[in-house]
Amino acid sequence: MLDQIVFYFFAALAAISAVLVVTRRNIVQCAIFLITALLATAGIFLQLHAEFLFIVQVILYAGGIMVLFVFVIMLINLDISLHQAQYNRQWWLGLLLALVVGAHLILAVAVGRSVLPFGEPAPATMLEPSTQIVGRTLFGEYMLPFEIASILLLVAMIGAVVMAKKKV
Amino acid sequence: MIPTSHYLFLSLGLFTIGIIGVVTRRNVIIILMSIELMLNAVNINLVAFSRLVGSAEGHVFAIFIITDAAAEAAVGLGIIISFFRNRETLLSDEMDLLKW
Amino acid sequence: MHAVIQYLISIWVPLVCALVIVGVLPLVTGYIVLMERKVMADMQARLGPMRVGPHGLLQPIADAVKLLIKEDIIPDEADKAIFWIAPLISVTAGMLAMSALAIGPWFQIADLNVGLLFIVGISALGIFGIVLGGWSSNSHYSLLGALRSAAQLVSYETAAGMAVVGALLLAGTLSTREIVTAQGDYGTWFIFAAPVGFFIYVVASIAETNRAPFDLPEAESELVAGYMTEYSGFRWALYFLAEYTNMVVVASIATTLFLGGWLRPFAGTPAFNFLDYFPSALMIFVGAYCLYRAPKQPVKVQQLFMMVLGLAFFGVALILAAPLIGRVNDMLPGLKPGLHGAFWFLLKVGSYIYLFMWLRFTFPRYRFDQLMRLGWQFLIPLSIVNVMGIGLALVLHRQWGWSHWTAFPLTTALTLLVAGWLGWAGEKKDKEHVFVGES
Amino acid sequence: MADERIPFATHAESTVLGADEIVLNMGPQHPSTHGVLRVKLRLDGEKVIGSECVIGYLHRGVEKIAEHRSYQQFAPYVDRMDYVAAVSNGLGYCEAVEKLLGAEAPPRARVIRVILTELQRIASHLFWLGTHALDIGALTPLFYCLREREEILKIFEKYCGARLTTHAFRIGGLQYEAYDELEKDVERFCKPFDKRVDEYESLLTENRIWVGRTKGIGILTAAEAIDYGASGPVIRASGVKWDIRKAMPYAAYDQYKFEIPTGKNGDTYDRYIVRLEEMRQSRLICLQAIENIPAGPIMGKVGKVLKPPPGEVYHAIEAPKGELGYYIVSDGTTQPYRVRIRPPSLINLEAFDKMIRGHLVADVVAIIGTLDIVLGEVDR
Repeated sequence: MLDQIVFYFFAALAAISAVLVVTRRNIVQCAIFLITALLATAGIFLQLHAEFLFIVQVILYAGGIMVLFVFVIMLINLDISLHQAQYNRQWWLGLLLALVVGAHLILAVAVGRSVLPFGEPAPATMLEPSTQIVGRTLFGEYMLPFEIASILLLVAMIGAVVMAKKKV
Repeated sequence: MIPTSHYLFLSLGLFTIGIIGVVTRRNVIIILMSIELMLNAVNINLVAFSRLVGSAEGHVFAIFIITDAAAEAAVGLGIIISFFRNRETLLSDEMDLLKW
Repeated sequence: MHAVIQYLISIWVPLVCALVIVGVLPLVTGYIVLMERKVMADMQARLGPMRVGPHGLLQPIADAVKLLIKEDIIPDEADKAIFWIAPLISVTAGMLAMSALAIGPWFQIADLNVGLLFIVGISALGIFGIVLGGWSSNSHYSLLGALRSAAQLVSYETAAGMAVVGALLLAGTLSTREIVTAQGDYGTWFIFAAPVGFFIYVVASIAETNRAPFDLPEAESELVAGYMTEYSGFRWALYFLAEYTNMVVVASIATTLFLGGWLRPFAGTPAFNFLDYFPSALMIFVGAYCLYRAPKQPVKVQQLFMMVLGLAFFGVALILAAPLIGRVNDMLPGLKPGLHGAFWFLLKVGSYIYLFMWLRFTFPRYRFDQLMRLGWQFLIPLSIVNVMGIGLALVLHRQWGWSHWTAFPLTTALTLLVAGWLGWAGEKKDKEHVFVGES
Repeated sequence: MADERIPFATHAESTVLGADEIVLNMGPQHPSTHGVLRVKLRLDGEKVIGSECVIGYLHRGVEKIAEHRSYQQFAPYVDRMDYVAAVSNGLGYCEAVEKLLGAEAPPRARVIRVILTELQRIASHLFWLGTHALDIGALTPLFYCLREREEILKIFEKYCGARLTTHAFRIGGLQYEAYDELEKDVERFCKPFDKRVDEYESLLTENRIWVGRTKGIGILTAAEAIDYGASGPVIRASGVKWDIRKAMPYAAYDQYKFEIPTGKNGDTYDRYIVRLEEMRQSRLICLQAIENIPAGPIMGKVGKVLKPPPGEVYHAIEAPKGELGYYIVSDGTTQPYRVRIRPPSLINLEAFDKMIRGHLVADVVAIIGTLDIVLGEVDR
């Protein structure tokens, strides 16, 4: 029961915040709602007993990436952008296409639900304690992808520095 | 217990909202944020499946995706900053020149 | 009897702890502020607050009342909703972070298996309160303060995180409770195994909590009051509360990781068992001092207050002494680690905060570029070397069978060597980089 | 690109990154501009590429007031210029008028004048040190400095009843006879004072952060300092051995032995060292002076109504902040025809723009502090 309350609460929070992210006019508010959505997702991770992922989400996503976003927004926040048109001229086409994609996906899940074991409740205690298991998997089986990911981060870091440098 | 399909529906919902944001908004930062939203939706999916199957691989992939999101945000914001410095705008439909 | 206590501990202790944190922490913060003012006064040859209550002991309450009834000014051009909510974010993050702290084996709300990361991560969210508050005030000084704060926090969190990683390597767990237990099993606190890591954490935690000499975001001589410039009344007090809560949080992390948490000094050595009497003795000393000062108070009410205070300390001493009596200890076996653990933990946290204050009143303030250079060119490389050093020591110790006494001093010496080199290189670079004004 | 048409205030955040150059107003109500100085800074990021000091917020027309007061009536007004060093102001004015009158203060008066002005120099430097350290972020030195300054102010209070705007001297001599324990009080203050200076040094001189914040900041070379007409510790820190007490001795300074401390690099750190050393030298002068205070009258031969012969005079003294000069023109009446005051703070402040260029915003407070300006004197 508690589990369900937690899930639906966070799911509703995430969905509402997500809608607000794409509809708010003020970009700072968008960022705040994105943070809310990310934290709600983190709550869902916790409800799924993925503690490590929960904390990674909080530290990296909410605490790291979003700080970067907010930082940049504050550096280049233009009051003018509040008074400009917020949507593309072809927004209706985009919306339509996006909805079609969404409908497709939802259809796929809805159809697949009867075939795949989706509907069954997820087993409760398969992944405990998850931190150790994640660590073993990450540094055992997925060692190479892990290293590649770290190289990706390095490349991104250098790229970002070069991009944002003032005088090249 | 919550059926896995509910996680999937949530994930799909967030993903679709993200797509809507990407294709309809003009402000590049909001577009970037919508992409983050989509990546996030995928993460929910991965973790829910991971729970269903009872393995940690979904978690591992979610971590990779978060890494990716971090890299993407860093480079994306770097581009936005240098773009802004040159053009004083944040609108995607004004980014229509390959060179200036 | 035993089962009842187990039940109480499992359900009610977390709840009570949560209530205590939310309810009492503001008061504790007030008294930390009082302590800061008293310490500052002592270092500056003054008396500090003396008017409200004997020796200014009721000053925090007076301050709180004053702040509560002050007008809450919101600037016209401010983004009202964000301006309103920003201080709450900071305070909430700080208080939430405390939920995973283990103040002694009894007092803990939740023992997460990612406990330490939880504390670090959640307390880092407090930065949003600062950044959004600074932005929404719509003032230059606020915005600059907020940006500085964000940049500073992000920079130093890396170093702090790496220092934490070093200690985590030693502990092999993320749960705050097990980290302390690991130090007990180890026989020594991690500060002795990784002194450089502790040093890095001290510096980085001062910078993270925006305290002098790293208080650039609120440097009053440059940015007036930084992100808090436009705040007043209780909203301003909330920022203050957040700052001091964060201080308590970083002090608790340092205590848990490096100073042995709730463990008594020399916990494993029976020869030092007399230290068990220290808590009671200290309380009796403080109580006796209160009673000694009581007749010297000018007002009757203050005399009475001091008397009551002194007696209260005696009472606390009694409670702390209770588990030392054999029969009581047999009846309630958890009492001694619970109470004494909390005492030692709080004592260590208090000492750490005292260190903060000491540094604040001794040092001038860094300039922003110097601060960044210190963070990126000295602390972060050093923290990485520190992690590698600890890893090396662990390999030497666990795989090659070296003893503690050779492995850890060796790697510490190596790390210090690197630190010296980094410092020397930085100095040299500074000299080449002499600022000359444009002509 | 900063839009010239849009005033700075409405430009808001957009300029933080977008602009090549932004203008930041510091003051007049900024906590560390020492009163009501307003500095307009042109910034490139955090780097200062230009500055303009806007002064006059404390202008009271002191020089104009002088034209409507008799010579003696004007004397208390000069105390209100550099209110941190009122005694020195009074000394300069009194000696200038004495020069105009052709009168001289008796030896006893001169020695007591030296004692009081040197104490005032110490007090002024102490106050400077405390606030300068506070600007750079060190809280504690301020209280130590104020503790010692308090003792000096107590001596002033005992002597003339006032602590800040003392009006201690009178044209032709002293306002009051020295009280009985003056020598003892001065000795009691001076004897342990060098230990106190060591105490401040232990807090700051070798502190890495302090050195990092002050060394190489606001460099003024000797040639530049002379060009700007800088004086006092500012020029001495640049390596120029210029002290009016030695160059053109007044009062009784020719009787005492003391050194002129000088710096090498002319940066903020050197000015700090020079001022600390000056405090020590002042202490030595005081100690020498109290050893032998000649007996005799405290007032020279000047009439009740001062009517200097027509003519003009310039007299400068070494005030704590630099050369404090009075140029007085008399037309033979009881009121000066014109008084022009050369305030050291104002002239030193002119070097500010030179010193700040290329430094960061945070250095602005350090440089304003190191110039040791008092706005009462700058604006007059």
